[in-house]
Amino acid sequence: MSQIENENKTGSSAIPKQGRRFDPIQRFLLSNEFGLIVLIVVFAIIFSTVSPMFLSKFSLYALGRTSAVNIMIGFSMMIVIVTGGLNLAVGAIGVCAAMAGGWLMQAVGLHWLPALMGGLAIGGLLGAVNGVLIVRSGLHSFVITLATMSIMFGVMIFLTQAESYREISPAFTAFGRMKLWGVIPPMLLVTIGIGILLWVLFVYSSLGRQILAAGASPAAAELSGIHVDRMIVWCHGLSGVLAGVAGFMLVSRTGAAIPSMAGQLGQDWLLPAFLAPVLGGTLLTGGRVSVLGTLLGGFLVTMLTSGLLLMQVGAFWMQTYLGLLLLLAVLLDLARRSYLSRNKLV
Amino acid sequence: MKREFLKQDWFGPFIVTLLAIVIVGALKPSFLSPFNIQILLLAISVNALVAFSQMVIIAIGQMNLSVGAIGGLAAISFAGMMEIWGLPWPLAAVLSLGIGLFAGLTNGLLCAYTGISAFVITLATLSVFKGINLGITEAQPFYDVPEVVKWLGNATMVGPIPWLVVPFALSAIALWYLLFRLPLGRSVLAVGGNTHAAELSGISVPWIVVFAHSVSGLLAALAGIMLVARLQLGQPSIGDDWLILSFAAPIIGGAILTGGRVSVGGTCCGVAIVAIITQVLVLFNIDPFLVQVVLGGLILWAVSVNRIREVREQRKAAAGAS
Amino acid sequence: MSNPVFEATDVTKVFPGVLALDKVGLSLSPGSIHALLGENGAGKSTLIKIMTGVHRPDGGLMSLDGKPFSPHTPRDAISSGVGVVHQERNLIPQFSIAENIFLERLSTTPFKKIDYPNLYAEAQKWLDLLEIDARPETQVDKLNVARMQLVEIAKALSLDTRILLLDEPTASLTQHETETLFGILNRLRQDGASLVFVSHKLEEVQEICDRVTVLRDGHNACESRSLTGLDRQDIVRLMIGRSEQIPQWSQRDNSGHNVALDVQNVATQDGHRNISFQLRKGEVLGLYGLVGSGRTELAKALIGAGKVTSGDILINGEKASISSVADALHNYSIGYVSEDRKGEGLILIHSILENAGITVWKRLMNAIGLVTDGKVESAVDPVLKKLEVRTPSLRQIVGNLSGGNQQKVSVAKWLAANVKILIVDEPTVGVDIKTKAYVHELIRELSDAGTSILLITSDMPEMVTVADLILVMDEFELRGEIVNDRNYDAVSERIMHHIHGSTEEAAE
Amino acid sequence: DSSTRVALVPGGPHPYFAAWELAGKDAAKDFGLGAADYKVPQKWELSLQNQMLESLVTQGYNAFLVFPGDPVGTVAIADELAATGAPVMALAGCLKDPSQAVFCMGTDTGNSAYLGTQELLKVLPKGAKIAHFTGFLVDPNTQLRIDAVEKAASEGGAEVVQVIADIDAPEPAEEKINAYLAAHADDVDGIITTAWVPAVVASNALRKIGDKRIKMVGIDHDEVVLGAIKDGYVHGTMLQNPYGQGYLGSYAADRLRSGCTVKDDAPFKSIALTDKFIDSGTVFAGADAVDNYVSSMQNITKEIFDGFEDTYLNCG
Ligand SMILES: Nc1ncnc2c1ncn2[C@@H]1O[C@H](COP(=O)(O)OP(=O)(O)OP(=O)(O)O)[C@@H](O)[C@H]1O
Ligand SMILES: Nc1ncnc2c1ncn2[C@@H]1O[C@H](COP(=O)(O)OP(=O)(O)OP(=O)(O)O)[C@@H](O)[C@H]1O
Ligand SMILES: O[C@@H]1[C@@H](O)[C@@H](O)CO[C@H]1O
Ligand SMILES: [Mg+2]
Ligand SMILES: [Mg+2]
Repeated sequence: MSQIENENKTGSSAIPKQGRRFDPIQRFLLSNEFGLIVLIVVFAIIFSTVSPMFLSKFSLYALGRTSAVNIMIGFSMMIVIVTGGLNLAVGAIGVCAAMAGGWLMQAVGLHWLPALMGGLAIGGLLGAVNGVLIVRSGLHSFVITLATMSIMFGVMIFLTQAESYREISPAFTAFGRMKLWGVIPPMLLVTIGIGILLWVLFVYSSLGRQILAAGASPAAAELSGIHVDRMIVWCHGLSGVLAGVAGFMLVSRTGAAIPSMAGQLGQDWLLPAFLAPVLGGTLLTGGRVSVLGTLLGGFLVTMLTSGLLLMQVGAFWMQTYLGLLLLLAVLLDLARRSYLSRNKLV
Repeated sequence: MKREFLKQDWFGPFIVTLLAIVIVGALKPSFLSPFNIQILLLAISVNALVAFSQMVIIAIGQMNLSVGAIGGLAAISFAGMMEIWGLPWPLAAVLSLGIGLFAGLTNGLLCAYTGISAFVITLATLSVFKGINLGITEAQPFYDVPEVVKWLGNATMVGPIPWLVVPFALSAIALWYLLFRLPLGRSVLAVGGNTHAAELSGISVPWIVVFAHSVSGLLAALAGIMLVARLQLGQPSIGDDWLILSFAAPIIGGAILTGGRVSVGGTCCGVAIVAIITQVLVLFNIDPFLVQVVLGGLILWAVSVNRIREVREQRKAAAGAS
Repeated sequence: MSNPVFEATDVTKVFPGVLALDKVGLSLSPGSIHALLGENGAGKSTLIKIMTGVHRPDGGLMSLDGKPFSPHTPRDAISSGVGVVHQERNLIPQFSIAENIFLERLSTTPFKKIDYPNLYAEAQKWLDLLEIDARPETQVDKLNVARMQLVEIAKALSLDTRILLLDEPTASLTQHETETLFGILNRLRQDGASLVFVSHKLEEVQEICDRVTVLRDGHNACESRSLTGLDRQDIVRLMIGRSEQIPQWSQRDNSGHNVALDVQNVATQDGHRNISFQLRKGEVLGLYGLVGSGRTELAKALIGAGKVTSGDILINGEKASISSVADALHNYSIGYVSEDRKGEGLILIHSILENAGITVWKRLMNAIGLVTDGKVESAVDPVLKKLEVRTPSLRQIVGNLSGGNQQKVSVAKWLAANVKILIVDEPTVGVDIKTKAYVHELIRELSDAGTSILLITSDMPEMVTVADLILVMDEFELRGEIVNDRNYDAVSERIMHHIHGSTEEAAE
Repeated sequence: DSSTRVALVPGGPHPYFAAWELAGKDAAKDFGLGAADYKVPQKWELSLQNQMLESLVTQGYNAFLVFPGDPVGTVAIADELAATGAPVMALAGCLKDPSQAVFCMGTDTGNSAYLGTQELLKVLPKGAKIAHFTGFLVDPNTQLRIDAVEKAASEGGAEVVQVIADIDAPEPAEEKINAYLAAHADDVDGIITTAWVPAVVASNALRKIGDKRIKMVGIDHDEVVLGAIKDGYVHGTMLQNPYGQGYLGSYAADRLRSGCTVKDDAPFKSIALTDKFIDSGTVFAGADAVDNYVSSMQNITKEIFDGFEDTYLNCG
């Protein structure tokens, strides 16, 4: 559809002259995030009707754990998409951070906490290196992170000779298998906690606002006194740290730091990485972000996959159904939005 | 006139390609042996179509994540129709191209008339197309590829130039002519350059989006079919690795991800650079554990050589102005 | 009077939270230039967008030649013979001037090869007619604002439509280019075309228009009246409901004040040479020049967005080396209001609050770097109120505001920044007369309070109203300095003398 | 018995595992199982396999035959599966000890590569130069294979002149193998491939060159490889026994569910990854054996099956 008509949708609302007034709650009900919540509820009802096991404790626990990681990967990408760039190296950095942590625990013998910190620092450092290369070279983040994905992953494989680190502190691995009240994986709480921090960053902090401005319009931001380059480096650094967090979640879950945990070159992470923020309403062109949206988007996709697995739809055809379901989901949301805008509700 | 030449988008990547050929050729003379040139051209021919398929979508400022899935589907359809239905290969090829076109058309219609970002749409259709592929093949290849097709995939025309260069060269020329000489192609780039302005000027944006996606689907299918000829079997995993290359080559070739600017020549050079790098890794017997590091390093080298040239051009222009 | 070519009755348009048009009527007769006036946000552009198929009306009827007219897309409008120059620029940045002018008509069929030599030749005709000093094959993103505007106009004119809508076509043009344009418009009128002309410059309206429709708050304050017999004050009253107050500003002598910004012999990468001037505390220093004379580039070089290649910049007597705008703002307290609100001034996808607050976040944040919307709001609200930004809420997306209201936000964010030195570049482009007066007042208040202001404007009356001292720039060099005694004719003549004097010298 | 529901889960879609489907069906029929279903993760991704295994638990499967997406990375999920009381076996590839898997049944990949290389050296002159094409480096089997080939070569007085890895996908394999042969065909006497796709691609490449001077030993039973062996372009292939794995695994799972336990002194083999290894059989098939490779694998399967309960299980 044309951008022209899209204009109508982006308008936020308040005090029309004819006297309709939207309070914050109503605004939320009209938002993208609410749309996702509706979709999640609708699909949850469908899945649990078709397969009651969907709501079993184990199934919910497993869903929570998988989505915790997918959402975290989504956050890691989101923070770079905000700048109008992208980070193909999320997976590579996540694995490097986790492997560094594994090495610190196993080979150096550190306690898990400093090892974790060390690993995250490596993640942040690698991310920042990407940022600096992008800013200095003036090349698009796509090419830079494409190259560094290969380099970082390659160095890691060379140094480790593709061997895993298994001597992970039991305290740390226990975390990945812990259940709170029988259903809640603590990892999900970590993800939500980090989500809240990110939300505060973008909504309440000067830094977050500057990042958004730099992402939406670098020229305008620069002329308004924002160090656009610095923001880009920051975001890539933070993206690296978050990728590291996702990596450590997998370490804690699998009880080992393994080079293949994100696939060849870390590419397995790319899909959840993009899907969660984009479904959540983060603009690929930068400058607009929804932390809650990313969280819900990541959850929705994980849920669709796990629902389909449970429904045992035709073995090899499953991907087809997943794709159709995804289309159905976005079309449903589109219908919701166009209904609202036809009736001038938005 | 000479200055104009230097300013072309493809010029930088072209220099990098030349440099790479000269350096590698000097260090390893076997690099320039006819057989190796043939291998290189084969790789370039197929990969260039993959890159073109994405380039057309980059031109309108969108992304097509489903290029590989479309290519894979066309590939197994091609091989499958010959093996199961016993269709003659030209008919199977045309039908498979039709499948690619249809897949692209579907992408285009969904993007144009729902307003949902192409990223999400093509991600979903990627899953649909790949699922159909796996559903049909159950991950088993089709083996009965007629000898003619196998021959086409490997035979050479003159000297070391393989037949597969023909569809590649024709597509390249057609695309160049379309994008830079025909009003339709200019409209494609206009939509990428500024969708809103294009619409206000009376260009039918939805139709252009549908058109670009259809072309993209067609090119991806062509690449898939060519791969069947080259690999001599219908592998269901054809296309799985295309995504990154499909973006990397046009971007190395000077395309801008936000749309409106692509270069056919540059994209070809981008493909050539990637192919040469791949060969270098083999020719110089790089430790397998270091291959990825060297690969990344070479990509950085290639893009920064180009970038340094650009910066120098800009400086010169600025100096000339004062 | 002949039958109307176009008629609109009871046209209504609702945006989320905004009733933009409320039963608006308009009728156009052949061979006339129709002024469409109103304050910022009155609904002028909305009406034009409805007439050209960009927006669909929520109510009302339109007719063309007596037949119902309801364009669904811009394409429909063009093919029905309605051409338009929109208020916002709409060019394909990567394309040449010629391609932009003939964008959708590059060839008769999509598969017929484009004849570039012919295309360039055709485009050259329009460039000549509008006196655009550029080659048809030049890529438009290399042009400055004024030239882009002229290309837009060329594009609309070249459609050769019977109805031509011009939404603030002269906003970023200087007098000279405006006169050229008026010559062409007059000819079109004689040929029987119907033109709609939107402008906030009432002198222009009085010079060229014969009929007028005024919108106020989305409804007709008057509909298709003849302009004869209406004087400036009548029009102003129709627009804002009261008459215009023209402030008489006393002359100030700042020569005793400290020098806040001392530019000594500066040269820049863009080609400025020997630029020297002093800006004193509390002074408004005007910088006048024709389009393309290099004022914007100088301003950008001063605030660290361009490169100074030699010479010194002293701030409060101390040598400054400014490396970025952030540096200028935070370390030297210098701000810059950009002339290009869409590209550099505003973040269109962000809200008013976000845009206006961008310069104050750092100042307002607490120890751990947090800033609340409340705090930002209380910092920017007074300025936004003063400028009467017309919006349903501060959370409105700036891109949804009317052009003039966008401009207000772009100025407001710097007025809120509390800087000691402020460079304002074309601050009132597209701003209505009432708000223009407020902007001038604010500039005056700021300078009275000790802020030093460098005012770049191509609007001669504005220059004469506001500046204390005027520098004249031409071809990247300063040609002279004029003390503004607020005598419009005398001052403008001296300015023009400096400029033309210099070109004559160069010609010798 | 009919309460046993076995899930056979490969690492992702791959032709190697296709035989598991049939094997599961046959086993379900032969032993009266409730189900022995072949469940394929849609992509070759560790996390997807994990998600699928979790889902299978929810769906009520109670015995798992899993090709570990990663020998270490799959240990945790295998432990979790075992914790539900289900017997878990690693199939076709092993988990790295320690793990809760009752045993691993599959090909000793290192040994297979070693034997394959020896077969190759038999038809090469002394001091031959060989190239090794193998799979993804992130797969630790790859390292084992590289080492085994190296070991066999040096014992046999040959030299491994090049290792090309990360090519278990058609396009990169095609590009790299052909590029290698284009430049170095004259410098090499033999090729050993230790992953499915490289074997296929290298077979085709040798057919293309056509001089039969370069000898090659491949892996697995892809038609292309078998055809090339018949036509003399390839010396032979190292067969594995996926059908047998699926069949025997389903059987063992059922026995374990009906009260049998693994003998403490079961004669497991030790390989690099685990000490509880059952070799599902590796045979070299040359031109003389390709036609009846199915029956030779069936023989091995039958042989293992006949002695299985006595050898490995305590069924009280
Ligand atoms: N796409 C939109 N979404 C929401 N509100 C809009 C949109 N476009 C215009 N408006 C609102 O409609 C009203 C009329 O705007 P319009 O652009 O027609 O004003 P205008 O008369 O052209 O003003 P100006 O002189 O500043 O250009 C304004 O209040 C504006 O904020
Ligand atoms: N003949 C020309 N062709 C192309 N570009 C030109 C030409 N003359 C000047 N320019 C460009 O125009 C710019 C001059 O700046 P600009 O026009 O913004 O100056 P200004 O004095 O601020 O004018 P304005 O009145 O438009 O604000 C420079 O970037 C210069 O490269
Ligand atoms: O040959 C290997 C098998 O051993 C198994 O690992 C699956 O992949 C194939 O390539
Ligand atoms: Mg307007
Ligand atoms: Mg200017």
